Amino acid sequence: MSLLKVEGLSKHYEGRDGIFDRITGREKTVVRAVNDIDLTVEKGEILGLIGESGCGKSTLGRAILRLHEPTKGRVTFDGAEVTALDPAQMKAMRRRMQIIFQDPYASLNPRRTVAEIVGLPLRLHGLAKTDAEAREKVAAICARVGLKPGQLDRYPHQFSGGQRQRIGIARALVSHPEFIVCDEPVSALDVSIQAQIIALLLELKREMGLTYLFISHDISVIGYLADRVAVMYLGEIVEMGPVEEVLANPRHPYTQSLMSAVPEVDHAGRRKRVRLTGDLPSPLRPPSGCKFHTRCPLATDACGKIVPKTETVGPGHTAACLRLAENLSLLEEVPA
Amino acid sequence: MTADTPVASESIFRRNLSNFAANRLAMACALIVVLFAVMAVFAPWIAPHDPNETDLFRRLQPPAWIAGGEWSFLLGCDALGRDILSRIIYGARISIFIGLAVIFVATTVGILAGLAAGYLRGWVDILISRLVDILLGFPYLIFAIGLMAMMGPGLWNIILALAYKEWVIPARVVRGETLVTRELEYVEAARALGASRWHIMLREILPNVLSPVIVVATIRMAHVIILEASLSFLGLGVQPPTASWGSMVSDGRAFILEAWWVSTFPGLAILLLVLAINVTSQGLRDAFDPRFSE
Amino acid sequence: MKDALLEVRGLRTVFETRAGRVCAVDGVDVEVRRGECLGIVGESGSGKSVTFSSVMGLVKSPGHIESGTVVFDGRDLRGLTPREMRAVRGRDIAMTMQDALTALNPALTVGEQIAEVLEAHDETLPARGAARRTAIRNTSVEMLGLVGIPSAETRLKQYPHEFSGGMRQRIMIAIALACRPKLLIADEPTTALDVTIQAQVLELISDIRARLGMSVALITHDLGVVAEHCDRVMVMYAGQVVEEGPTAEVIGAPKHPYTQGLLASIPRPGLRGQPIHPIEGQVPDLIGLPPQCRFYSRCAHRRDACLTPVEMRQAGPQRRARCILIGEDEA
Amino acid sequence: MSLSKLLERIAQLLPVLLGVSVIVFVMMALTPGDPVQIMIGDQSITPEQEAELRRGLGLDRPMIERFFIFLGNAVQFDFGESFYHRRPVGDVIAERLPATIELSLVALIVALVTAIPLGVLAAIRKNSIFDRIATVGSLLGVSLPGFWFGILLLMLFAVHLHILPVSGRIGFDAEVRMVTGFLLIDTLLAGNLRAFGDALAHLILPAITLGLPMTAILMRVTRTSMLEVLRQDYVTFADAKGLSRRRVLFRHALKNALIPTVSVAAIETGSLLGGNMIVETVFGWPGLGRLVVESIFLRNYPLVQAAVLFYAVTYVLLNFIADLLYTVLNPRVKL
Amino acid sequence: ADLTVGFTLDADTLDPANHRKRETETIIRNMYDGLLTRDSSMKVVPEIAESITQVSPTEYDFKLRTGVKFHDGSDMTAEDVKFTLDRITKDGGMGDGVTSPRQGLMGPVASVDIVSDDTVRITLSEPWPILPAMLPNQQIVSKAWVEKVGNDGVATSENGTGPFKLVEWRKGDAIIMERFDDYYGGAADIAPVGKACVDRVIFKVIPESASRVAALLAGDVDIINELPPFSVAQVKNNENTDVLTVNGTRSFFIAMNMQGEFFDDPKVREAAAHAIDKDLIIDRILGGNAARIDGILSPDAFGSSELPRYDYDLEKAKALLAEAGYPDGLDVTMDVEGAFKDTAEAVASLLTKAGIRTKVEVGEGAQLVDKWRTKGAPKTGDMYFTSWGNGSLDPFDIFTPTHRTNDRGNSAGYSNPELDALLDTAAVEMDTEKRAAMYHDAEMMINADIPYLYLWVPQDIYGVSKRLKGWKPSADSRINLHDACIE
Ligand SMILES: Nc1ncnc2c1ncn2[C@@H]1O[C@H](COP(=O)(O)OP(=O)(O)OP(=O)(O)O)[C@@H](O)[C@H]1O
Ligand SMILES: Nc1ncnc2c1ncn2[C@@H]1O[C@H](COP(=O)(O)OP(=O)(O)OP(=O)(O)O)[C@@H](O)[C@H]1O
Ligand SMILES: [Mg+2]
Ligand SMILES: [Mg+2]
Repeated sequence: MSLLKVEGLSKHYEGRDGIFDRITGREKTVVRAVNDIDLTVEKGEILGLIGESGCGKSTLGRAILRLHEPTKGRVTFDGAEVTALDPAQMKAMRRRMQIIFQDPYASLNPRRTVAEIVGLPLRLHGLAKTDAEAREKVAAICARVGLKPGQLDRYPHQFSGGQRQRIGIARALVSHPEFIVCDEPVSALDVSIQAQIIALLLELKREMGLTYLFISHDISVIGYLADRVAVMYLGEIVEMGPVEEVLANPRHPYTQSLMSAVPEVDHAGRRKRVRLTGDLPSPLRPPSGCKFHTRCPLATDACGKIVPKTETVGPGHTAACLRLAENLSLLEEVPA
Repeated sequence: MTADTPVASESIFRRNLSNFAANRLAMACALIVVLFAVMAVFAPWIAPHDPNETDLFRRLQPPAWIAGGEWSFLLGCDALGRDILSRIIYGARISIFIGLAVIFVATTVGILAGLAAGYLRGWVDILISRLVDILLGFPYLIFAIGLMAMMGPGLWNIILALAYKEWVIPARVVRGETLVTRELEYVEAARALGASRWHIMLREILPNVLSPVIVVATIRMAHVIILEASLSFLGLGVQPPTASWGSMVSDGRAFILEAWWVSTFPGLAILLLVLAINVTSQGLRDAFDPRFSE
Repeated sequence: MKDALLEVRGLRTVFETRAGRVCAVDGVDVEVRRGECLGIVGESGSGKSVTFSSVMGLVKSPGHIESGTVVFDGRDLRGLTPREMRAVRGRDIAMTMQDALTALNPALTVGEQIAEVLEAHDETLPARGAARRTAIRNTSVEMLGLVGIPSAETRLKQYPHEFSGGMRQRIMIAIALACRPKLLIADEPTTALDVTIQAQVLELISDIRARLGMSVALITHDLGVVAEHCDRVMVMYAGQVVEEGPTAEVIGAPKHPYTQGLLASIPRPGLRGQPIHPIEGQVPDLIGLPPQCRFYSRCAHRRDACLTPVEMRQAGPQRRARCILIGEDEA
Repeated sequence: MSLSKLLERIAQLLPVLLGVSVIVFVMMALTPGDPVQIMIGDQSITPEQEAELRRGLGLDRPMIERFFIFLGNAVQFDFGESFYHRRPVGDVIAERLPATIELSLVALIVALVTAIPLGVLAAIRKNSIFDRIATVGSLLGVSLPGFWFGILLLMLFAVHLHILPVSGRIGFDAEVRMVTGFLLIDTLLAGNLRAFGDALAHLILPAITLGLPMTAILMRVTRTSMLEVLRQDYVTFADAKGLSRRRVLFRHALKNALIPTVSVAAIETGSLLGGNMIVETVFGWPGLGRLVVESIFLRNYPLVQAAVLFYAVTYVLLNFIADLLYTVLNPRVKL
Repeated sequence: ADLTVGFTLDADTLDPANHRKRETETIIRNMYDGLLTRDSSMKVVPEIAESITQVSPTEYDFKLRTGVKFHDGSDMTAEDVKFTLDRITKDGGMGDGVTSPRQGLMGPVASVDIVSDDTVRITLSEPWPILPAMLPNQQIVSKAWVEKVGNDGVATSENGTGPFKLVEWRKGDAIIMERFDDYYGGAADIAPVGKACVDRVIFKVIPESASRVAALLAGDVDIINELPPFSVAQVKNNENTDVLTVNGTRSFFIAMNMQGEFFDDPKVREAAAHAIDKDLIIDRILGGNAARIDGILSPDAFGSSELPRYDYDLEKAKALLAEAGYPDGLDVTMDVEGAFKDTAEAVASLLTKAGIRTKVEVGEGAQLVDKWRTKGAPKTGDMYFTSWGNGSLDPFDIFTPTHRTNDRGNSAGYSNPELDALLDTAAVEMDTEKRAAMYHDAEMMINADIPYLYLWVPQDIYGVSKRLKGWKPSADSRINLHDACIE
């Protein structure tokens, strides 16, 4: 059985409109940030989630943890239906599911010391009987993420971005969770620091047997550390599968263009670019049919009308595109 | 400025305080405020005379340095022959007490209301925000006068009358800050860890919205002191013979042509204290709001 | 080198802060040649932006340029009066800012923000009246067209918030290019953008560079971007240049341990399953740095000799690096 | 602005006005003191006559009934009859209003006209002598108790120097036909420059007394927000474009910096209108504020209720105007 | 020439029948004349009436002057007089079911009839000797005009028979009047007779007393009312200004709650009476501008007489307190309105010295009235520093309300059936001498009971510019500008 199972999960944000709009029956503005998503995460694996800014990655991560109450759908964790738990059960569940945030500055309360921040989960869940025990546990986990004992009584502003991210990781880990949503934990960091954090996260996973949902917009990062990858576009998953498979043989035109856009050190020469015109459409008024059709170089008239179904295109590899059968590829190397 | 080496466990609060201490003008003014406070507390030991001792033969006696004055009545006497200096010293008690009490009540209520509105949103927010709108739509003085008329005179009633509307200001500030803060990731982190609403509001959000509130509170305290004086001016001040600076100015204004000292000295006292509080609060803001520090 | 358009020597820019004196740029030499694209990479805070703000004369209090020369197209920019400097900015050297979201004035229409550069610098415009207005309009429309914004006529009347992030970045480029500058300083033009948009913008800059024959200084911390778009690259660390040379050479065979570490830190799908080797430690605080190799604390090859000031050394025909290993390597 | 947003605005006004009405009504009703007793004073009266008087004022009905009568009439803009003036309260307020509004507006304009340039100057010459003087000046401005300051001004300029009149709105040499009720405008309309000068002379001291704290506050706000704006990237970018300093400061920086100034000005204008009874008392200014305070003491309920409603409407309107101004200053804000 | 009066309050309305304020009346009476008026010694004399005859105890005939014109040029007739008085005295007399708030001032008037073209008769339902004293307060309006303009018109415009006509009313600011050239001349008993002397008269509203004094010193105004006693010296010392005073009609006194805890004991009340040094306060705080009283009546009032004094005697006061069982003194509060805070505090400090430790509580007028004028309902306070105006200078007006059991102004809660009976008979006694004697007896009674501490009657103090000639203040606080001239 999968550790985490997400079925038909949707999260819609309702716009604030005036009473007169309501009276006159004007349509409500709804942001369909996450739309009818199914996915599973096996114990011990890393599922990478990739997509452009605003496509709903963070929303999906938060909806799974019920940090934002899902509009629709079901989340099952280790057999328990998370979306149906009462507040007390939910609180207990929170110990087992954690999150690491993108912004190392905003995710730590500037008025609390490291010891307080990291010790908070212990206090909330009564995981330490005495203050001394709590402190000991905090010190242990901090040491594990690479913070020195002398730094425990400092405040977040006295740390660099990378160190702050370590504090955030320690906080997520101190209650010994099984599953962690990593919401772009390295995006804000410099390359050299980013590598440190990635290495740390991988080590911790191995040691503690963790499972990650790893959100990133950097295909290189996902390609490096994830076992499976899900590609999101406008609140929907357009392609999902084992990382090697998807990277080697991307089937959805969006995945393909995403990959071709990544500048890579190794490709010192010029590559042929898949040039996507235009920007991500507003989730307020998503396009009809296949949501990618407005930017897709392969789009036909049918794409604007028919919503593509998710199809299996290989072992554990699914994609949703009307032209899958044609086996088209946008990617081709320009001969050097 | 010399480089200050970071202390091992330096909180933001302490860092801000040390920023503040570096601002010499603000420190001087904070000192003045403290001096006024000391004066208020130790009034009985400092004041040269009983502030309520009337002596009709000293009616409107001028300050010492003017012909007819006496050094033992340094700033002269009021219409009932009471020593103005002593009354100013005792008056500090009332002005500072009213200022502190009003601000304390208003800030406490305002913080709770603002936190609830900003964090809980929904009908709580609607209710509080509407109430705030309604109270803001009321002209302050009319509201205070109306309340004073309703509740009758008395120190506590003055405090209530001023606090009834004063809480709106911290409430608005806190609500605004809370709306911003509640979206920050560390609040979300606390929620992800299973923290309750109370924990989040009081332990995570509150400390972070406190510094704007402190700044606003000091500014408003200066304002409240003037407002109390205005109430006295309109005849709704503290009860005689208690000296309040406002009532001293107000009573003395009738004599301004023939005995300027009766209202001028308490007026200067108000000016000085309010000025000192304002400068202090500005220093606090500069120190506590990193956007203004260089 | 005679075809240098911009030549900066020994630039030193400091900030007097409460905590102390921050030497953000310390003895930096920069050379941008005509028509080339120079990439500047380095970690956050390494002084990339400050270096080029100094070139533009835009360092704001509490910072100031302490020493160094800035020669642009044969003129010593540091000797110019503020008024003369203003004539250079926008006309000869243009700059795009790190964050397009905040660099466009939210209160002015895009049209006005383009028009005002033309107003300020374009001497080819008719003197006044309707003709001038039409000319400005036409140029504005042309510029928006150049950066690929359709229906420019109507777009000119809109405000920045009515555009997406990528479009704003492009508008900023259009503004910068309006007077056909000789040098474009592009400060992280794509950091805030998604990969697909980033690709669009970078290609746009490359295209225009080719078309207008201008030089570009491209600031970024993405080595991939540099690899794909720049002729030469300059690596900065803690306020100093640590390595410099043709892109392919530097990336292919980095000389400085920092550059090496940087390249080794990049996670690549190709390295799946293998551990990456991050540079340990972190960038030093710029306040009160001892006169030694700034990478000392993080360097795997550090030795006592590194505790003295280290100069840039020639590391190849076109290459230089700031490391004592350079000479030894060769030897 | 769309019609629906406008309607929404008006809809938002209603709960505020209703709330204000309820509060003022309850407050007045709970306030001890009987209007009839106050009115009779020391004069002799028989119980029958007293009852008749009470009936005449409508005070014989129970409170709840009175409140609904008041509400019912108020929606038709009928606020009842002032106990003392024996005329519709609306008329009485309308007569006093121009004086209050004229004084407030002049104070506001003086405040804006002095505060904004000073604030800008202080910001661009940060830490200069000028900045310091302006800062100290503005702190003094907010720290002076208005009533005391007014009396001092009066003593100095009217009594000792004798260069400005002591009280009132205008002298009696000129006959001015009231058209708008604003003397500055009416005298100009009549082409009577001497009367205009006279009206202006009467305005100076009250306007300064009233406007000083506001000037001080607005100056500080402008300075602060200007400093904030000058730090923004778009100002640096404007500099990078090689624009003239004037253009950078006024077109790019000031337009954005004025946003907080506008909102503070709106709030402060509300308090100008509501708080000027003290200035009106000191300078014998025939405005509404003084009338309202007197009316509270005399338990002249209809006048107090109507005046408070008026203040609330003005406050909401001012905020509305400020919102409109926002949209001009900041296109991101949509109504 | 213009004459400007710096005046404390604006008129509420210009309708002579529709107001209750003395200040309003003061302004109105420069534009409207009444049947009767008072001369500067407060004697009631005919004004529009030519003569007055008391036909019976309840009937008075007024013969009207001829040739009296309203400002609109029409002649004043008996019809107008009847209309005016009906409008005031009849229930719903003002039309639309509205009764004049001045109805109470006209006592038991039953009807007003036109006897002949120039004679009007007022009939009372019971004898009321003070009718002539009350009539100067009612001004004659034109029936035709009132019916034409309606109550709203009467409130904001005027058509009187007085020496001045309205030019402009700047609400809250000033009332400007100009001379009425067809004026009939005013009361024949008050010289000079004829048109007014000045061209224009302006009542300029300056509520703040320091500002009012400043305006006078600055030469902006020629007369100011309510000159504060402490400013007297300054105005006198100024070379261009002077001070005029006139005996007032308002008696100040302190009510002691005779139903309360302390003051139910006559000894305590007597102690209080001995504790107050009235002369000192009159001298020091009121600048000597007040007349000491030992009973409720002003020395100028009808029926006032010499009374035994309770001299200032601290020792005696203390002794009396001790006798009453308070050897260590007692603690009481004294309510007072803000305007009299000063004097109340001075009095309180004297009481305190004698052992009656008095705390002054300043209250708002409206609330104090509620608290102290309870018409017999139980009271809560100890002392009430208050006053009662006696514009008619007739004892009935002040004695009855303040001393009759459970009457409106009986704040002391005093009850003496003997006195009640005496006051009731005095009220309707038509023989002047007998009436005076009755009031003397009444004064002697209360002098023994000491329900109140009678203090003083302050003078009305006016500041005037020396340019002003021919004007004298009047005790009923009317500012009659008919006679005033400006040099
Ligand atoms: N609280 C909210 N209320 C309304 N809309 C929201 C809210 N949070 C997110 N959205 C909208 O939902 C959509 C998805 O947002 P989300 O933050 O999940 O994107 P993302 O993929 O995480 O983007 P990024 O890479 O920038 O973090 C966006 O259009 C966003 O504007
Ligand atoms: N206004 C300032 N006050 C004080 N220090 C400053 C200021 N601006 C820059 N610095 C310092 O100068 C150094 C270099 O900054 P700079 O902005 O050039 O870095 P960067 O390389 O552009 O980094 P990034 O990639 O984050 O843009 C930083 O360490 C910073 O602390
Ligand atoms: Mg996100
Ligand atoms: Mg930068």
